[in-house]
Amino acid sequence: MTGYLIVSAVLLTCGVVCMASKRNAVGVLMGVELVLNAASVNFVAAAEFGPPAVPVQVATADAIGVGLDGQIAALFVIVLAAAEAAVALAIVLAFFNQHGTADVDAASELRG
Amino acid sequence: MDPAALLSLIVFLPAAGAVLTACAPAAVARWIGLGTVAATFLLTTAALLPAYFEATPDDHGMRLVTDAEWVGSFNIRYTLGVDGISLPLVVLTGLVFLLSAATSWNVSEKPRAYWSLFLLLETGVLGTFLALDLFLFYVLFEVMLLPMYFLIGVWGGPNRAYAAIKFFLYTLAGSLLLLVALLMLYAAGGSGVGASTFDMRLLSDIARGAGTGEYAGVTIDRGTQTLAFWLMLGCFLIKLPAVPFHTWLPDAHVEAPTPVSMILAGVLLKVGGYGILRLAYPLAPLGAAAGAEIVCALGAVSIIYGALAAMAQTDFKRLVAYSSVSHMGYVLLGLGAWTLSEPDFWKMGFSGAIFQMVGHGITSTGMFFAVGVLYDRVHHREINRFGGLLRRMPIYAALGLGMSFAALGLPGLCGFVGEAVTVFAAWPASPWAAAAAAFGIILTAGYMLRMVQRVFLGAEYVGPLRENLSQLSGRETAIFAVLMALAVALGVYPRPVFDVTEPAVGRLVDTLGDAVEADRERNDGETVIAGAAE
Amino acid sequence: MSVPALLIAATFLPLVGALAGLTARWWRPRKDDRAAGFVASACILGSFGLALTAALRWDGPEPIAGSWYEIFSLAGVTLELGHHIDSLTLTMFCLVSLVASCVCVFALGYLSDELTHEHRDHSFEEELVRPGRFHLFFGYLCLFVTAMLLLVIGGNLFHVFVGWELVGACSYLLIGFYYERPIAGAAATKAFVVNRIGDAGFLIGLAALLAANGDVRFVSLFEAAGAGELSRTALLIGGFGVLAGCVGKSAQFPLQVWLPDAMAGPTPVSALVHSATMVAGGVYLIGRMTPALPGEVLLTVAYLGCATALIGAAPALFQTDLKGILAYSSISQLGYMMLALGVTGWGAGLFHLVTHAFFKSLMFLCAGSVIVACHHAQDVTKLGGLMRKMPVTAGAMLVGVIAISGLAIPGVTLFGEALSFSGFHSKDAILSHALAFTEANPAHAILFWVPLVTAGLTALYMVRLWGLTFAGTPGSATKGAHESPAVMLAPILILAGLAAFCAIGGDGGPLYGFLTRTAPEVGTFALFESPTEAAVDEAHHHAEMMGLIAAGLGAAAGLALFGPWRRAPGHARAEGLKDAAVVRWLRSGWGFDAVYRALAVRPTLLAGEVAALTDRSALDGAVHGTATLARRVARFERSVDERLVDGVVRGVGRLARGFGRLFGATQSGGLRQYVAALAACAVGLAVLAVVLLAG
Amino acid sequence: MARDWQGVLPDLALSLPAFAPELIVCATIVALLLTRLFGMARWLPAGSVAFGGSALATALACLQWGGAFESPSDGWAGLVRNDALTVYVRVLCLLGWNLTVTLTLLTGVPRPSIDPADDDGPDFHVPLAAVALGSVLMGQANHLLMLFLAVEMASVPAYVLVGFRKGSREAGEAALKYLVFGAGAAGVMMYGASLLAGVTGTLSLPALGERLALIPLEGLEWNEPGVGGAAIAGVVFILCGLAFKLSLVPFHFWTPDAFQGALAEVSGFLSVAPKIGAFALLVRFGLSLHGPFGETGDALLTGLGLACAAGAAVSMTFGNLAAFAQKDLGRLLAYSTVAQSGTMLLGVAACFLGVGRGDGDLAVAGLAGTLLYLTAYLFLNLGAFAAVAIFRNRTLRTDVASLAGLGSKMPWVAGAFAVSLVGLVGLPPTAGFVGKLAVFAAALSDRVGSPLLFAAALIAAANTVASLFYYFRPIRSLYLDAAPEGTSGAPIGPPVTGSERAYLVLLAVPVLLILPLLGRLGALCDAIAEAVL
Repeated sequence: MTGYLIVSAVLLTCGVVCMASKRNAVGVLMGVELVLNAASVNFVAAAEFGPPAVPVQVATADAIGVGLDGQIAALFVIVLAAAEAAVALAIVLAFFNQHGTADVDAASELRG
Repeated sequence: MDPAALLSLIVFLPAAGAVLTACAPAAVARWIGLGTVAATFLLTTAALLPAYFEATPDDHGMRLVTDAEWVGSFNIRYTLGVDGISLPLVVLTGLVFLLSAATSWNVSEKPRAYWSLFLLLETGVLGTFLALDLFLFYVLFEVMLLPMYFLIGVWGGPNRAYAAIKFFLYTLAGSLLLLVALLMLYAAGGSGVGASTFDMRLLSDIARGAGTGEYAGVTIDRGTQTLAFWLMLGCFLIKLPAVPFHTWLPDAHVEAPTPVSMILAGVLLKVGGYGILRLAYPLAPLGAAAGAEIVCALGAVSIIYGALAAMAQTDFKRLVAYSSVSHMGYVLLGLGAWTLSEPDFWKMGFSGAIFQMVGHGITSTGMFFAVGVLYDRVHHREINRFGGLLRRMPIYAALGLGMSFAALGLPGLCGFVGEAVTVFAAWPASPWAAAAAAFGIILTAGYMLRMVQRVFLGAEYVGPLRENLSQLSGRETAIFAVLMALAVALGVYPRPVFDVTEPAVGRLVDTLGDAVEADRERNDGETVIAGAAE
Repeated sequence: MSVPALLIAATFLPLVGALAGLTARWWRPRKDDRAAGFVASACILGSFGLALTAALRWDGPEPIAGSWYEIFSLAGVTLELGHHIDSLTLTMFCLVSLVASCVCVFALGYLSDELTHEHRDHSFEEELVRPGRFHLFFGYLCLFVTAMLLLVIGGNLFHVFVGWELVGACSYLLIGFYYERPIAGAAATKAFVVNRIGDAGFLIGLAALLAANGDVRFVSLFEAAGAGELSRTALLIGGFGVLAGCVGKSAQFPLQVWLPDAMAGPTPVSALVHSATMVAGGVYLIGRMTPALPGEVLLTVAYLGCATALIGAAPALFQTDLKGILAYSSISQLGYMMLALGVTGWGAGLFHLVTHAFFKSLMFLCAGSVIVACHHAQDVTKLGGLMRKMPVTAGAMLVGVIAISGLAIPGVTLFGEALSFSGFHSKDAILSHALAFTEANPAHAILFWVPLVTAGLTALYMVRLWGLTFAGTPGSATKGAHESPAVMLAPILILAGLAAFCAIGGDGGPLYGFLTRTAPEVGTFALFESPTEAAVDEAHHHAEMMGLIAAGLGAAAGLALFGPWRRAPGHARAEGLKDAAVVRWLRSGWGFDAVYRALAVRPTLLAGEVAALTDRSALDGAVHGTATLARRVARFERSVDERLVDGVVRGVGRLARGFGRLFGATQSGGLRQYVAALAACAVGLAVLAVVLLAG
Repeated sequence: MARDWQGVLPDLALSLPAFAPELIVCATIVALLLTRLFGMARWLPAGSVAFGGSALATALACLQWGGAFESPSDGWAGLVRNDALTVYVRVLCLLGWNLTVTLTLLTGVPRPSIDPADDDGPDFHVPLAAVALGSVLMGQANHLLMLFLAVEMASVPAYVLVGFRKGSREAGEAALKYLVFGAGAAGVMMYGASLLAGVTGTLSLPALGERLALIPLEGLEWNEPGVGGAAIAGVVFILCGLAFKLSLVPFHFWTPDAFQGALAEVSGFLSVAPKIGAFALLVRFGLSLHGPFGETGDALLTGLGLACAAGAAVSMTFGNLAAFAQKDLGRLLAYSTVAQSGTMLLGVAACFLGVGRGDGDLAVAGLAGTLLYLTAYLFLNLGAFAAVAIFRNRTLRTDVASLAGLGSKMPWVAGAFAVSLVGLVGLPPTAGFVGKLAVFAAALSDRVGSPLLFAAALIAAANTVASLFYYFRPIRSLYLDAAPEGTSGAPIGPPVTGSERAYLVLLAVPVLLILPLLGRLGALCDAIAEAVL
């Protein structure tokens, strides 16, 4: 379990750094995907392994692990990531059409 | 009429008038406005006074109490009532609004909006004086703000936006202090009991540990009372206004149109004094006992500071505004006169403060009216550019002179009684404050007479638009004469006001004294126990 | 009618006249109509009649006290209006109403130039034409009489204070009667404000006594003070407070500065208000309060009176204004009265009050007569030689001069009495009390010598006044002068008679006898020893002689300098003393005005400016500063969105840049900072939460 | 998820009726899409469909009123919770949707094109409906997955809505910013959910507290976070996601940009419906951390309450201060929503603290206060943005200065706007005051017990004063400032129609007349709060 958590943490870090450092909007969105994937890894891991280090006194067996819920959650994450990506690409396209660039730094016209 | 419904009618008749005015054609707005105000005035005098004297007071000295369930979940009730503290102010409100409405007769810009706001303001003021439920009080207290903002902001002078928002900001800051204090007391008053209450009467009982029924034994601790007292005091000091929270007042007055100034000085400032008497003291007697001396001192400071600042003004209206600061200082002085050993002097202080509020209501209304009359004619207020008005407008100047004398506290006119009584009452409590206040009369005479000399006396009017200096119209004379007559009547025979206030003030002082006494005993008891423990 | 009823009626009867005068513009719109004056005169005369009746009916030394109505009352504190009637009250009533009657009748003639729509005021460079204000004057006058009587009848200090302020206001109106003249307005304001300084003290004293005693009725105050129930502090504060009020009202040092300026009012006003009645109010009140005054206060009264007597007399020597001389003389004489009260000469002080009222109002009316005759010229250097043109006035004035100087012909007796006028008797009484006092308390010897010197000075300046005005060759302003009409002369003659003979018998005479019927007993004081009656009697002889010598010397000097045999016109005779700096200094009343302007008026105005400035800059400044600060912060905050996140998450940014360099891309920009901030905040908060919850 | 399959049918039978309004929303979405497909748009405009759907959904939601109080139940196998709070949120969100649709019909957004087949209507109304659906779902999510789904459901269409103004640079930029920030937030939240799931072994909110109670918080070392640390990090990450939806500082950056770039109608809706849902979700999530056992839950919830109080204070202050300098109405109102969220959060803080410290009264008061405030806020913000939209249609500008002198030219709109702004300040007798009072009353009720909450309430009071500055700037422009030279007298744009007026009045009436109805409303909120707790 710990291993998976570490992997997911690394993924998360990569995603965040990617979001923060990429100039291109598409790149930023890829960072988001990474973060979501980190979550997916966690979910799947949680489905497989019980909660670590919890002194389990809970009565029912299925309560120990996330079980199927985790895997379904991972699926949903993927689906939603796809949906989001679709919308995101549309918006980026629109932005590109108007600004002639997909550079997120160009998005600095709205100021108070 | 059912006496219980009378108060509701008084409070909401102007609001109804406001709605009606807003819907009516602009041409008849002023008729509806004046009619409503006049009807309200009649209600506050012809109907309220007899009903008041016929009614029997309840346990808390309140009469004509209307009580109805309103918001169950917060235990908010719709409670109105009147006692000797509020009655003079209610009558004053009716009168000042009537005179002010008469002064507003020629408002031509957006008359519908003007009159609606005007009437709404009256509802707010009357409601504030009559509400017995803290929530209701607060709501109506704030209802006064918006109309005032617009009345200053839309119909005001050149710098009106600044003045209006300044007025609003100060007062709102104050009212939020009040809100915080009220909610604290609300919570504290319900601690350990099922229901907190917003009822002033119950809360004041609880505050001095004399709650009955389900509130028996509930008290509000000293820390909460102290904090709440200072918060409430802050609110009312701003409203009053006392130095150093007064700077909104001159600006607001200078920019406000004449009728609004009359209302502001004549009535709205009184809400501050009333609030101290009705909320700050009874709801937090322990905090108040500790802070009374400061109230007294602030009063003295206001008197001197206001007078000094007035002396430096060259704008007639600003001068009168600062004189309001100074005169309201006497109210504070009286309110701060907590002489525990001499309850009679204590009562005298409160009574004097109420009287001073009434007296100032008349004189300041008159003074602002006087300024307005001039401003209407020559469109400036520069003291040094008047002169000779006693010659050009003898009736006006004579009345103005009389009003100035009333304002500077000449015996036989209403300003004197309040000043003298508050100074006398403050002496045993705080001789220094009383002495300072006594010296205030020198400064008052100084700036008033300086103004009189430059405006009314002298050989010739030296400002612009000399040809506009026409005699007072009948309407103006009537307004001014009514004020002057009242100033004389109350100055010569102030007993009616004192007679009305006395039972309420007496009751208030007794309960405050009990609260302080009980607290002292409790502390003594604790000390004894602590001593025994050692 | 009972005595109180009579006096109350007498008090309020002039109010009818006041109303008549103030409203005459409606019921008598014609300007050349004396109706208001007649009504006023009738009312005041009626008042006098009532007062006289009351005085005759009053039987006995016991004062009659009563309450009218309460202003404020609770069990432990009472403020009320009420009366306290004793011989002093009755004397004052008769005095005030009598002098007022005379003045009122005199004014019917004096103010006849106001009976027109086009009154011309010559005191302006360009002649000012205005409607006359005949009615108004009588309205004010009656109002004043009411206020004065209200003051005198007062049965408690609060009531007296009410009257006190009201007479002040009436005085304001009367001084400012010629309000077009800047000087009149300024003088009126000055008088009121200076008086208010004293009144502030009065108010404090009142507060102290009220707090100590629960009410301020004279009867109960005296009882309590006598029984030692009042604390010393209260008595001292009360006493000094009341004294402060009296100092203001009676133009005592150091508040005497307003009285000379008050001469800007019409002359009848000066005669009534500023010499005979109102300014005597302070003396009256000290007299009234004597039983409750501690020794410290009395001694202060004596010294203040002593100082005032001299301070008033010296400028009078050099004044060139007819009324100015009289005004300073009034100050000086009021000082005498105070002195007498201070040295426990209760009867003497009030005796002098009465006699002074008569002869000083007489002199003012004579001066008024001269002024009318000389077309409102009142500079003595421009007068002179009027003796022949106005013999009656001159004669009457002479009576006044002799009376005030305290001259008498010793040895010659008339009806078993030294040949003397009223002033001699009263001044004699004062001096003998002062002498007895200084003999009993040698440390206070100055209290006798100063008034003695002043007596000489009085004679000197009075003779000078008379000499410059009536003797010598006619001055420049006396052209066309003629004797005044009967309506003005009649009151002058009546007052002359009173000034001459009212004090007949001295301190054995009827007036003194009546006045002292309810005299308070002389108390015993720790601070000084009160002279016994026997000592006073003993001192009488010495004092009489010394007083006469002083007055005689003064008069002789005056006659020598300004006597009728000096033929030069007034200005030439006055010239010798014109330009010396010390003369200018004295003439300006010891320069008090300048000193006060520098030490009190300027600083107060400055304090006012400071207060206004504080408002504008400090208080408003604080508010504005807060607003500005908020706006600054807001602008700063706004830039947080776009730029400052850069700074806030600089660490993360640097990290990102590090990674970015790793990936071959270094940038910085808005949107990514948002995201970086998001991540940073999320992580930071998580860490914080862990630390707080688990740590 | 080893579930008993036999339970599915009864579960379905139970869930479906309760879910009816959501189904209607879904049906509306489908219908909207279909109109485009079959060219029905010629006789059935998308707006009408949306209106009909929203009205029907709202009506259905209202009909569910009573049942949820009596028998709260789980739906969809525990994914959603159907209780009083659910119904309340559902009604409010759907009402907000309905009102927004009405407004778009009145203001002509999206602009009807000449060719009905080319109408933008569906493009606009579908995401709008989807946001509404997401908001409603947020109010009932009872499961971490549902939580994530609901938030995404409310977010993703919102990106589209913000960018709806085709060809507008502003809108494009706003959408991009919103998108990037939102996606980041969603990622963080999802990660947090996954952490929590991993640590506790459950995704179901009700079970969360029970499991968390097993984790001892004491003895956790910060450098060895371990399980407890992961749990807390998970909670915090989820809260960050919610804070993003609530636009609380420091997760508010998107708000001003998005609201300035978007149409006022959209901004209004986005500031209301998702926020109501998110608050409900926050409460539900927060309460789920509190198991019936152990001190972990107490400590967590107390900490959460304090964090909320601090966050509230920060949000209010930053939002208000930032709003001072704004010139654009949309941006100004955006910062105002940041500040308003802060104030509302105060009630939630009181609620959490109350639960954490076992003070039931405080908890109920706090939650009820927030609910009351949200109700008021719905009308206030919708009213304000509606007025902005109507002004925009006339002046073609959205800056504060463009309002100068309109007070007398467009009295109804100006009046409604002023009422909304006054309400947002929180002045009586408007609804804003009632909400503020309820929240303050809860926060101030215990000075000694929770000084931080008390202090936050004091800060809130001070902020109310400060907010006067910017809320009254538009009012000042409307009424106090003269119309700019040259334009006076000339009417601006088409006159305000009666239906527009009616709409504004409809929004203003509840704001103004809340006081007489306060008793009922207060009791209702109390009842809901009690039911939830």
